Amino acid sequence: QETVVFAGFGGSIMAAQRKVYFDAFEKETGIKVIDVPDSGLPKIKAMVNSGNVQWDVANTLGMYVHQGIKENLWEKLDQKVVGAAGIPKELRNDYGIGNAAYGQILAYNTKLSGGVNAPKTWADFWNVSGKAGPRGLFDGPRYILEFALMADGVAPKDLYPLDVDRAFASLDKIKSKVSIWWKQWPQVPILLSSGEINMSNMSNARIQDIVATEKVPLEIVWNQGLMTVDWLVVPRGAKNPANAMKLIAFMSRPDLQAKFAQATNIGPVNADSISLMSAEEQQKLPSVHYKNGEMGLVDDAWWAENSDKMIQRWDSWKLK
Amino acid sequence: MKMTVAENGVLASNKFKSKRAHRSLRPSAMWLVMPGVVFLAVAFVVPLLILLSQSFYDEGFTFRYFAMILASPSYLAVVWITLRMAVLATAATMLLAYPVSCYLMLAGPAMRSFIMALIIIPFWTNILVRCYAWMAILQRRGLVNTFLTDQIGLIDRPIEMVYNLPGVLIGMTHYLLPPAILILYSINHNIDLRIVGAARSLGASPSRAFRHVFLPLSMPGIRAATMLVLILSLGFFVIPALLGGLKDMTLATLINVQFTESVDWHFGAAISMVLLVMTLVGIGVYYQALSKTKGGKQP
Amino acid sequence: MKMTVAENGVLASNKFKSKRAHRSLRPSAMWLVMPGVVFLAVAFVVPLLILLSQSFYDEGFTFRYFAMILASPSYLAVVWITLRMAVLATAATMLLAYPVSCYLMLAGPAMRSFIMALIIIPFWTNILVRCYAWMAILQRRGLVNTFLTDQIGLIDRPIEMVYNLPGVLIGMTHYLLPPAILILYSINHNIDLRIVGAARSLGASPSRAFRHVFLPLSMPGIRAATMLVLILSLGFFVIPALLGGLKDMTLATLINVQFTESVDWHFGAAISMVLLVMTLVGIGVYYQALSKTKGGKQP
Amino acid sequence: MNPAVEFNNVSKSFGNFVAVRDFSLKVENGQFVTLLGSSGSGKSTSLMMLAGFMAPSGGHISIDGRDVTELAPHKRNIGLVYQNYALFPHMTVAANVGFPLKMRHVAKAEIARRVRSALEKVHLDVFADRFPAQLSGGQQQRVALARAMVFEPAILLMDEPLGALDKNLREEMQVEIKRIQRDVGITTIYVTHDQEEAMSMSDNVVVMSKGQIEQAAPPAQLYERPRNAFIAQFIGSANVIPGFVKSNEGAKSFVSETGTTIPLQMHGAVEEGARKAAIVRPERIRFGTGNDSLAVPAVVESVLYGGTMIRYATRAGEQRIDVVAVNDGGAPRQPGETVHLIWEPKDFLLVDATAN
Amino acid sequence: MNPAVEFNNVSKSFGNFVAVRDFSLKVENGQFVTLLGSSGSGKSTSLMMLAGFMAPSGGHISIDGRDVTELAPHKRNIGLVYQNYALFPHMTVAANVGFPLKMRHVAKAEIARRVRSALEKVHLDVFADRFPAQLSGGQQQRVALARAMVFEPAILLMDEPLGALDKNLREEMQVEIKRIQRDVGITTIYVTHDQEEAMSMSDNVVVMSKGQIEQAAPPAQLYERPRNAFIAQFIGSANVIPGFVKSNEGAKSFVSETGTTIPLQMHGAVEEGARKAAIVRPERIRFGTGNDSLAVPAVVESVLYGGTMIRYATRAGEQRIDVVAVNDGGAPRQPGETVHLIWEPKDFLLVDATAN
Ligand SMILES: Nc1ncnc2c1ncn2[C@@H]1O[C@H](COP(=O)(O)OP(=O)(O)OP(=O)(O)O)[C@@H](O)[C@H]1O
Ligand SMILES: Nc1ncnc2c1ncn2[C@@H]1O[C@H](COP(=O)(O)OP(=O)(O)OP(=O)(O)O)[C@@H](O)[C@H]1O
Ligand SMILES: [Mg+2]
Ligand SMILES: [Mg+2]
Repeated sequence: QETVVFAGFGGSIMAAQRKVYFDAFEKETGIKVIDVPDSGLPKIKAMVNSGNVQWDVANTLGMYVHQGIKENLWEKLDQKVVGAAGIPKELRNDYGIGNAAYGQILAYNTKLSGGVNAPKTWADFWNVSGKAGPRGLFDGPRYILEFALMADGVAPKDLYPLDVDRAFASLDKIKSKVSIWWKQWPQVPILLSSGEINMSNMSNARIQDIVATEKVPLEIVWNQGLMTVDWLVVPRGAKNPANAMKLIAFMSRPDLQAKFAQATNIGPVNADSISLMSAEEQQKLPSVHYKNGEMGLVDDAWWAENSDKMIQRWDSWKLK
Repeated sequence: MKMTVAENGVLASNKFKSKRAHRSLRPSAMWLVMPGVVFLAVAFVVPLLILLSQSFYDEGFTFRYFAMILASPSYLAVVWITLRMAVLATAATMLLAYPVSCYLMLAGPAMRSFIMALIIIPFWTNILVRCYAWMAILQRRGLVNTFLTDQIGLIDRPIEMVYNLPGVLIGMTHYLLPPAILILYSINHNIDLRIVGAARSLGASPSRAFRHVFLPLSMPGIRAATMLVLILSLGFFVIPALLGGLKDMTLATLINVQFTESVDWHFGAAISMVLLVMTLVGIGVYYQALSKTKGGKQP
Repeated sequence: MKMTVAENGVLASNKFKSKRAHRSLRPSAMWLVMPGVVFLAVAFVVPLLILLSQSFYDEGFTFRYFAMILASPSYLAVVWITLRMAVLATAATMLLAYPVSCYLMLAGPAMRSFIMALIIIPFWTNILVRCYAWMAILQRRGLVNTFLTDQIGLIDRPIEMVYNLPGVLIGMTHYLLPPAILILYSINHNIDLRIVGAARSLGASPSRAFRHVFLPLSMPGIRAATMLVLILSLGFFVIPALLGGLKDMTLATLINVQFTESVDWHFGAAISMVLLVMTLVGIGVYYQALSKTKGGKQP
Repeated sequence: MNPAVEFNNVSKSFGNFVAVRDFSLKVENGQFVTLLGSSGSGKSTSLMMLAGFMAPSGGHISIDGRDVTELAPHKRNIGLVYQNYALFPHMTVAANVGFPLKMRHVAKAEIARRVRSALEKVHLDVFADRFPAQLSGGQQQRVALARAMVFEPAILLMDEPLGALDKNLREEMQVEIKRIQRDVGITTIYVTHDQEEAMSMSDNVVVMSKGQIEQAAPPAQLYERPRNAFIAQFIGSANVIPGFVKSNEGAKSFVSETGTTIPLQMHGAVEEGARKAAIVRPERIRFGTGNDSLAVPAVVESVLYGGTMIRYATRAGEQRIDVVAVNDGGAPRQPGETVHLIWEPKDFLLVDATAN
Repeated sequence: MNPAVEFNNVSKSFGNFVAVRDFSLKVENGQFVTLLGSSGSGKSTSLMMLAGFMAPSGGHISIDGRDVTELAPHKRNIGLVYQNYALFPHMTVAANVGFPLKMRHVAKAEIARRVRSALEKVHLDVFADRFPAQLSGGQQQRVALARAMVFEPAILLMDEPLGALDKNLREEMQVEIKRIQRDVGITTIYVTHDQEEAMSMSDNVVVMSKGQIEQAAPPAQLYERPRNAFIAQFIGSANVIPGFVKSNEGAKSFVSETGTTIPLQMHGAVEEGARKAAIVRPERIRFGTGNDSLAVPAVVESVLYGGTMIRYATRAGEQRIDVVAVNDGGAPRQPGETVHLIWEPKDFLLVDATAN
């Protein structure tokens, strides 16, 4: 039987992908989708170098797409098969195509920081004496540098190339006041809802998910958020490239991306999807808030170029 | 009748011995061990109970999560894969570690330090780093295959040694060898070699002296090491993920994904419970088997 | 003169003993240990060399990566943090594990099995799962603080027990206790309690019999366990990452980030090298200290 | 005054197996008591219970009138030489011997002095810095001995402390042990399988068999008036002739099971017909001539040359009779030779035929 | 025929310490040779080298004329009773004893039979299913004995195999060992510290001291013609009187260091002035009367009661002289009593004063 191997991030996201995309794909094409969790650039790199590539389609950070191009890790997409006219130019290239949009946003607990105390901007987050309550931030440079710059008054559209010195200077102001520098994303919704912290950066879907299932009083500030996009690529030397193209094309369909967004609150990349959803649903998606101009878009190319340096600088800054 | 008395004597006196040791040290030791025991109670039992209770408590008592696991054949398959992988890795590790630990006993002090260093150094090396090294060595165009095809021409087509079960086993065994050797050596080098010598002088060839005397005397070390290795090998997730093929998914990987992507406490706890029960059963079977072979050997 | 002879006799005969054991078993054991030794050479040395060579080979010989580490004071700080954390965790683990292992020796078989189970069960539990459990217990509004403030009213403000060094140490100790106890117990329970009894009858109180006889006799176990624990604790990255604060960064975390984020083999290998050299130095110092106290104690 | 040590109906079982049964014994202050008995008769077990390393299954043990059945070993002030030495393998000889002194907070210089003197007494001063594993069996035993005596305990228990030593060293150590024991007045309980040692050192000898006391008495009494044939054979050697007493016209005589009739002289009240055993010590038998009226004719079966003594096995009818003669340097009797055995009537003892 | 065992200038050092020096010894097929010597004299070390567990530092060892210095232990077909038993702690008594048979591929039923019979001989048949740790010291020793003898090896080495046994059991075991040894013709090297045992069992006795052989000879010769004062004192007991030979008008006499002059009779060539030691065995001394011309007057200092014998320590001038008399049941001499010591001239030996 024909197969195609899809490497994703596992967990609930992949469960949703299975429901929305893979089952339908199997039904429609008869090609079986084997989904494996734990997609990571190092393993892809090792596989490509070894010539024994296990995966046909990989779900990966936008930043890695650029890095992979430099290291010649990807197959060229067969644009004829992939098509997907609704996907904007800036979110596709010869080797990969954007698939899902996440909102990197500020989230807070309304019970603890509601009403007048509710933060509206990163400046509010930085203003510890004004908007009191323990804060959490991700322990790493990605997104945090951007937030720091916005807190310091930089507009979302003017972020790139990042003024790194200014960002760290801004971070210095809050360094000792953040009570938890967290490392694991799933930690945070729990920390927020249990009141360990009042506010933190987070991704929208996780917050919306826990609000829906646990009915906790958490709120998202879309303003000054960042949109990031996960891409789909085909590792070079994949065993089923043709099927891979078919799957990518399938996963880029506006109707399915809309369905996926409804299930997960992870935004569609295909612009045609938005209109397929209700206004209420649209309000939950980063794609919409990005379009409204509330949010900025993460510059994956910049990060691909500077990630290593930023990590090192972050490490040094931490220990200072 | 005589036999019965003697037999009872044996059984009873085994019991007696532990009671004896007990009593003669008890008053002395009590104050020494109290902090440890209190710590145990607080630090081990409480988190454990909290954690495991999550598997059947979610706003009320529920078997939902277990039902989820049992209902999905894929989870059961994962249980089976995990168990098989752990047992194979443990067996491979013990088979390799045991001779090395024996060799350590016989080697001179300089040689011993050298080997110890060789064994332990990789152990300090980060597991990720090691996995990538293994990939470089084992992959289709890796060192081993290149050597076998190009240099010796022993084989035509490269052997698949990674991204499959053998790959995982190589990685796991490599990881597990140092602790196994360390434990085996620590315990084995207490064995009184004069007793092995006695066996030799009574006509046992080296291999029979080994089999009938040294091996049984080293059972405590084997048991401790097997136990530790088995436990460790049930918990791997990095190695199967990196060196394994598509099907080499373990419970630990599952838990890992569950917790890094979405904190589903309850489901994660339920999987933990399954892993735990599985391990308990495994250890039970192991001891059962062990006591049987032992019982069978005694005249 | 007499003394000199006796002393030389001692030194020489220590040497002699190992040589003796050597010779009487060597012909027997050689064939048994060969596979292990060959395996060692191939499986340990080769990957190690490949890996470590990456640290100074990148399309030509280079010290670039080491220079990078040494140039940045922050990496040197990480070395120090890692070392301190490992030593503290090892000390805490050994201090808790030792009494428990003694207690296991004295306990009856049923009690022993029960405690063993208690100790080992958390060990099977995934490390992520355990970290989350610890967070739930230790955090500001966690179980312990709630208990202390609301239930007993012992303290006004919650104690900071997590997202800092104590948190990391609690998590690491919890992780390290089972293997430490297992090794200590396996080795200690070979100690001939009659010798401890002899000390008692010669007038030693329980604590002095312990200090002067049991403790020295259990040194091999302590040494093996400390070694293993130290090695394990140098390699942690999940626990410091989840339970530590901003500054609790370890070399392993660094390597981990390096490998997952930027796939920089060479730099990762160089950091591995540093970790390795550090551990070697640490172990050297430990043995130095050990041999000194020993030498000092003997009359 | 209370006895220094008292066993009161003490017994010890290992499961169904009874190692010591109804053991009752009083040892006065300063006394030297030896437990003598065949292998496995419960000697070590009794000592271990007194030292506090085994709990009796029944009965009570007291020291100086104080019940110590539940007392911790280190509170009993007992010096103990284990049958298996139980030296500290990680300490030098000097540290081993100094250990009990250190535990008693004796000053360092004093410890060094006393250790040196103790090691000199057991001829091990040059080995002070060795470890036990580097000593021969007998040397290890001497270290154990020095360690138990160096602190002059109130009670000294020794389980075959000289078992691995040669005769000369052994005698020297016996003298040393006795000297310290007397000088310091240490109450001593001693286990040995060497009956000569027991006889020459002890105030009292306790003969044990199968976990029970057969007879407890001063050495001479044990030898001269054994309670039964077992004791007679165990202490020294004895020709034991089972049989019964017959009265013939007022004159009593002893009829052995093999049919030999031996006239009895000067013997007090012996019931007629009582099953008894007659005892004659081999060394109380001399070679007489056929003219002696009481002489028993016998044939030499074998001759065992033993240095100081010569041991003859002879046969009188069905009855085997051993004779020990001093090796006076003359030509010994030859196997096959017919001899005439004579003894004094007082040396012909009638005792119980069966043990406890 | 080649000797069954030959030591050729064998020596063994532990560092600077020489435990065995220039040890040369031939043991003929079927012979029973005993190593006798004080504690630490190198007996166990010599056995261990023969068994193959220690490599000699120098010299060669051969078995049946074949150099075995480098041969593996299990190829030597040697039965060995270790001084410390070395039983297998994880096997029952029966399995321990059956082990050498199993190693020789004896059939199961045959093993069971032979084990049972071996255990009966050492009186341990009821303990067949126990583990070594559950036995008394003497019982363990007997298991070791049974284990070494059950397979009837070509050579049997025993390191104090009866050291922990009481006299009766010991004698029984001696007989048993001798019987098997004779019947099967096993070449036996035996270590004991019991000189009587050595004397009664051995064809040859090798007396060792400080790692060297002092004298190797048959028992009687060793006793009657010791080479030096050390041997005389070691084998049996001896009054040793150091002094020198003086010639006075043709009549030679011995002058002790304490000044006592003892006329010499019937003694062959003794150089005048030679430093010698005079030897008289205590048991060769009788109590005479003042009328005896050769009687030496002495005062009884102490009396040691020893069952079969009574040992007197007397003093003649400065010289201490011990006397052993058979305990004939009469009243012993009392301390302070003056006695007259007489001996046969032939019992007054002149030997070397110093050992090797
Ligand atoms: N490992 C060793 N290191 C140093 N010296 C040793 C060692 N083993 C034995 N010796 C010494 O060698 C000498 C001979 O020892 P050996 O055991 O042969 O004596 P032995 O004659 O058997 O004495 P014993 O009758 O006491 O058993 C002793 O002085 C002993 O201290
Ligand atoms: N742990 C045990 N389990 C069962 N029986 C035991 C145990 N220890 C000792 N015995 C038995 O108890 C009896 C008495 O043993 P004990 O050691 O007191 O003998 P002993 O008189 O010292 O003998 P020996 O002279 O041989 O040392 C022996 O028959 C022995 O087998
Ligand atoms: Mg005993
Ligand atoms: Mg010896």
